[in-house]
Amino acid sequence: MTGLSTLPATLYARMYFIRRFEETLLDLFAQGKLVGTTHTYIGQEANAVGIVDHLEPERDVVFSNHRCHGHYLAFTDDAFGLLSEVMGKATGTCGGKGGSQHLCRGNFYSNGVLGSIVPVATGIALAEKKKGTGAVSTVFLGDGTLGEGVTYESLNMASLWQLPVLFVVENNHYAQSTPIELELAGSIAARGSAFGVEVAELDTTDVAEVHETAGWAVARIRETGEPFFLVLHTYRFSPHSKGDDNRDPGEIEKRRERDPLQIAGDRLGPAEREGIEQAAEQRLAETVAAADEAPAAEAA
Amino acid sequence: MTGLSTLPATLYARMYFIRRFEETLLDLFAQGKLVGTTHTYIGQEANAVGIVDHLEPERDVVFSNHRCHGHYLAFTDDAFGLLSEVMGKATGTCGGKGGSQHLCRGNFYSNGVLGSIVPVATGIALAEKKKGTGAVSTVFLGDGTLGEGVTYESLNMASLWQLPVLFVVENNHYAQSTPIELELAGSIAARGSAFGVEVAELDTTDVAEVHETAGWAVARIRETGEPFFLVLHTYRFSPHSKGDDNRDPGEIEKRRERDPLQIAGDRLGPAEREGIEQAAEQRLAETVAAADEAPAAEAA
Amino acid sequence: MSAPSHKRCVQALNEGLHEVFAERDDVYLLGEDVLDPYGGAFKVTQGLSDAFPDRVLTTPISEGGLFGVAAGMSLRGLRPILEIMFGDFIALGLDQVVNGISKFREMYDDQVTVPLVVRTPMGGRRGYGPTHSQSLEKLLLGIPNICVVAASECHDLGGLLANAVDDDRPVFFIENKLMYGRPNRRPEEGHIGELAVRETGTRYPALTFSGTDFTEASATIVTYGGMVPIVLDAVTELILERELFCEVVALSQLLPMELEPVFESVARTGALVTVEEGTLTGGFGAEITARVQEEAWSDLRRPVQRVAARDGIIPSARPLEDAMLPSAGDVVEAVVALEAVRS
Amino acid sequence: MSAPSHKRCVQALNEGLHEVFAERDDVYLLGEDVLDPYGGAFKVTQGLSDAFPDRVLTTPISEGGLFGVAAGMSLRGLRPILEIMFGDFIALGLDQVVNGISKFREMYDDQVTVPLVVRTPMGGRRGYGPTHSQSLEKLLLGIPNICVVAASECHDLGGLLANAVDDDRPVFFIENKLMYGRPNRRPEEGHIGELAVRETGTRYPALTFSGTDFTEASATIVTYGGMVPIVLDAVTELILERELFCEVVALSQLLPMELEPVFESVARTGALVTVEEGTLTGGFGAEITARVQEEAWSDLRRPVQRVAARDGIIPSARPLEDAMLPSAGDVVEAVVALEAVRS
Ligand SMILES: Cc1ncc(C[n+]2csc(CCOP(=O)(O)OP(=O)(O)O)c2C)c(N)n1
Ligand SMILES: Cc1ncc(C[n+]2csc(CCOP(=O)(O)OP(=O)(O)O)c2C)c(N)n1
Ligand SMILES: [Mg+2]
Ligand SMILES: [Mg+2]
Repeated sequence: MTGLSTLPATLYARMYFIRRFEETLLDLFAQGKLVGTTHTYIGQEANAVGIVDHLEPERDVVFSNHRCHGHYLAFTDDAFGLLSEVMGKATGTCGGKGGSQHLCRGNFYSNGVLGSIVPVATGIALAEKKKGTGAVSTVFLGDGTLGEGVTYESLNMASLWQLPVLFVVENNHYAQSTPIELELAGSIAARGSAFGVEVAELDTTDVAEVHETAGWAVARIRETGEPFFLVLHTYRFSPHSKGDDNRDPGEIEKRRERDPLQIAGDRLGPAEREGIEQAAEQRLAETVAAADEAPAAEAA
Repeated sequence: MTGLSTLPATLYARMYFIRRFEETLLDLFAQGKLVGTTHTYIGQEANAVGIVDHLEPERDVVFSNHRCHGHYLAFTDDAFGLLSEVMGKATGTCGGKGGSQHLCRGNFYSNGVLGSIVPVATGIALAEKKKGTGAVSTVFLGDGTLGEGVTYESLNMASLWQLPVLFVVENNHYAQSTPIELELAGSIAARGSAFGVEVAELDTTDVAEVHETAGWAVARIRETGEPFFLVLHTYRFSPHSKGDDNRDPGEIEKRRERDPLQIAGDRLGPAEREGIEQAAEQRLAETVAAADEAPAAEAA
Repeated sequence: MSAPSHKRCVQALNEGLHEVFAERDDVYLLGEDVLDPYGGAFKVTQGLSDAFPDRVLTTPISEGGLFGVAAGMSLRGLRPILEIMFGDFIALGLDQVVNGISKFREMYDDQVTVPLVVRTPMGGRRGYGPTHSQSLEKLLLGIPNICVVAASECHDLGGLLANAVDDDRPVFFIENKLMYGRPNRRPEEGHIGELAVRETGTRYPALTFSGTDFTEASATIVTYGGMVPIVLDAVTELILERELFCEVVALSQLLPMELEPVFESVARTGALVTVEEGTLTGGFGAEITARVQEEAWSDLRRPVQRVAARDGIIPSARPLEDAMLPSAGDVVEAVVALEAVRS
Repeated sequence: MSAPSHKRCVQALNEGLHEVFAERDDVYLLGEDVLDPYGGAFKVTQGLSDAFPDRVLTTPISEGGLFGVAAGMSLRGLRPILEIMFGDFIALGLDQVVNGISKFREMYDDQVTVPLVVRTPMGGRRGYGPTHSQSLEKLLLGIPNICVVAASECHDLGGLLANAVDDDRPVFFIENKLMYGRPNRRPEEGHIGELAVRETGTRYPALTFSGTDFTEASATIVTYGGMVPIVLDAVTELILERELFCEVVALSQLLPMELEPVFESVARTGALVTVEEGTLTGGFGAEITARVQEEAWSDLRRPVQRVAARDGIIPSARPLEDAMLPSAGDVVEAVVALEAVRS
């Protein structure tokens, strides 16, 4: 994935790989090769990729949620660790203990209880500030997770103590089966500013736009040391988990017209695009083969 | 307390009684006649009295917090029940089981864990709405309690489900020993409106002003069935609990110039005022005597 | 072991909900994603919001607040049922349970009651990983003034749920994820399969299973919920492969503890094994053991043995999860070990 | 029973904090109202923020969030101490404990550690009422992979707190409201008052008290924290008025349970009483009983007896509160009852 000459190409390559990784996971589930649960990132790739490009994996920290694969791949590029984790292999990121929702590698963490990660990410920012590392602590939350009160406790503390937290709200308009109108009152952006946190809001699936705004937000955090609330209106094309989807198919179709891959891909020349896609397919095939062969996690 | 001809007189009488009741409690503590803890309402009387005058004790519901005596007296006028509860008497509101922070009588409830009462008051509003009683559910919270996330979960639900909740924030600028600057970021009023809840904000110790705005808020709730967020900036003259006060005495003195009793009392003629005060003193003395004589709570 | 004609447990619970909604109009249900057509993450509420649109509320993701909302509704005379999507998330509501729901009646000097039901699925064996597989009902057993019910696939699931709604106390109604898809096997003519079954006439009955028609047996096994079929498998294996007979007491009321059927069985067997899916320390088995050794000291010929999950996380990978959770094999082993030390 | 020269427990804890802050610069303290001059609701942090202004944070009233913040700090290499003003409020943070703090190390396959200390006062007898008087450490005993420490006035309080900070595990450090004001009586030449005392050399030691220099005694009493002086009073009364001698084991590490001193004492006495201030069901005594009856079955001549609070709320009025909580008289009664049934 390195070696690509331009930013659009790099971003497209990352997004494309995430998309295909997630589709592959859903296939493997359908084939009965995976058990447990998974929440794919299909349709939201521009967010992870656009934001994470501004983070330094050796210094910055990411805390993600149940829908963490896209964030994980963007931040660590560790497809084999993730796939073998989800497959319950000993070579998984967490030796098969965590599974799809509970990942940890380097400065990346995720957990599956909604909301609970937000104060942890805030505490991480406090620690990094006290240690003087200059790190930014990024936490990803969905629209539904704005229902959890601990989110506001965290906004208050981050604002009060001027902590370098990037709160990213990915509003994909649904929490599991529930449309946002039935779970959220008022305004998302206003919820950030009510706590004195700087807010930016974007309604786009264009990774270039996300990249620009996120770059500005991260730069601002590094400069001021203060938190930032980045609201991204987005959409997922895949079901919530594996097969549970009661949304109007027409609505999904309409959203697919703004597929972030399409938008980013159209910016590239056909040869470059094809090269990227072929490289991704090959890497993915190798990753699946390697994970398939890896030893299953075994009790000590 | 009934039989007073004018609203200013009635409001003053209620406020004066609360003030003297609370001062008496502090005295009794100092004399060692009470154990446990207590949080007095001295300085904030205009809030309870101005608001509760618009509520109907037979229909509406109040859920209060640790600093609940003023709300209780304004809503129930049951001084004997409260005093004997705090004194651990069998005749107390809750037979001595609850004590100062855990009261229940008719449609009045209180509990001592900060924040936890807010969703309960929201559920009460939901029940009353479903039952079609037209009741308003009022909940009192302090500035410090805005730190508890469940407050925002409640605002969201009340707004989403259009529930008749009156959220009253009494910002007395301190949470125990902590000044508001160290516990609260951003804007209190904005925290209500971020959840789509109508807000009014007052910085006054004049019961007439509180009464007017509260009247408007309660009328609006009755009319629309929707929640309201009433922010009252205020001050307590007494320590947080019994003797713990690290505030600058100069600050307290300065605030005492805007003593709500003074403002409301000055509106009355001297004879009327004196009559009210004497009646209150007599009632209080009788209440103390009766509570003193009441049997102690005893284990079954 | 079960006739194919039995309805599945999820259907029994669902029918129970429909019946109780039809009977009482003060019953409400709240929870995340409970509306039709979705009908809840585990489909227990299917059809309910279509049938009773005003009394089924889908909610924001606010478990802490929802416990409070349910408390408020019940203080004002309604009978809310709160569905918590995964039992692991009751931890988010424990302040409301410990400091509100369980206290209101007694601390307000019996001026109020708090009739509410919290329904939630517990248990692992589906590879859901550490935060979606726990059996946290053990945390509730230390809270006074609440009722904890955990029925098994051999109980009248719909009836028990209706009883919980009629109860004036706060009731935690613990379901089990694997149970949902299994047949709701009820005793027929006093038997389930080969085993004779006695059922107490209590609100939340205990079932006692015997392979010897309640004559002599080597040990009593007390368990509940999702462990019941696993224990019954173990009992069958013990009969067939070791010629050891055990009685099984499947409680459905875990709190307040009413252990008469256990005492009666131990009087016959002289030995007890407790079995639970939750982690060992501070669990169901500990409290039962403390009570039984005190009340039935002279009946016990051996110390009570506990079978439970290892004290740790429940891993996601299936081999790791299996090694962590108690199995039929573990139950067999415990009974055999008890026999081995029998004097 | 105590020399007036002993420092008070609150001072011992406070000095422990000052020492540990002076020794390690990765230690932080967070909590409500912890800044000077207030120094915390129970004054344990007095002087700390003046001495270490950058490492003491007063916080908003956000217990749930604070548990998470402490977790995040410790994941990143700091050693936070979180003060929760009243132990009753740990219920607000249990999701963070159950689903985060206690799981991170194991579920992340040992890639991280979560060294943090939660300090909080538990206990009643001050008339604070139902939501400010509980002993909720029992709820923690069912959570794997955490450590629960509850020292008594006879332990080296400052030293234990320093050990907790040095511990790589999450530690709940339970204090007791009445203990704060009492002298921190340490053994001198192997004695506290008339009683001989042995102390284990473990990180969180157990103390065993004996009135017969560890020769014969009628029973062992195992307890911890704020119940220790009450049990010692009971023991004195039993000696003086009944001529009954008991050994007392005062644990300080409640979880993971390490019961060697209990087994050793029971080997001498043949009988055990557990004593705790929390409510009976699902508590400390249940787990101890389950373990002791299993491990020390042949030593036990009588069933283990449990003394605890009645299963209910802790009322505010003092006579009601006294009737609810276990007293020295209850301990005496339990020991006497044990004697009465002794064969
Ligand atoms: C505390 C908690 N409650 C409920 C769930 C179950 N759950 C998992 S994902 C989800 C919906 C989340 O919606 P949102 O935050 O919008 O994220 P999205 O799935 O849309 O990315 C729910 C209810 C959970 N994991 N944690
Ligand atoms: C959950 C919880 N945390 C802490 C406390 C202890 N406490 C009681 S009152 C108080 C301060 C409350 O401040 P505020 O909400 O502003 O109300 P005020 O006392 O100023 O009326 C604190 C910290 C509590 N009762 N509940
Ligand atoms: Mg969403
Ligand atoms: Mg205040």
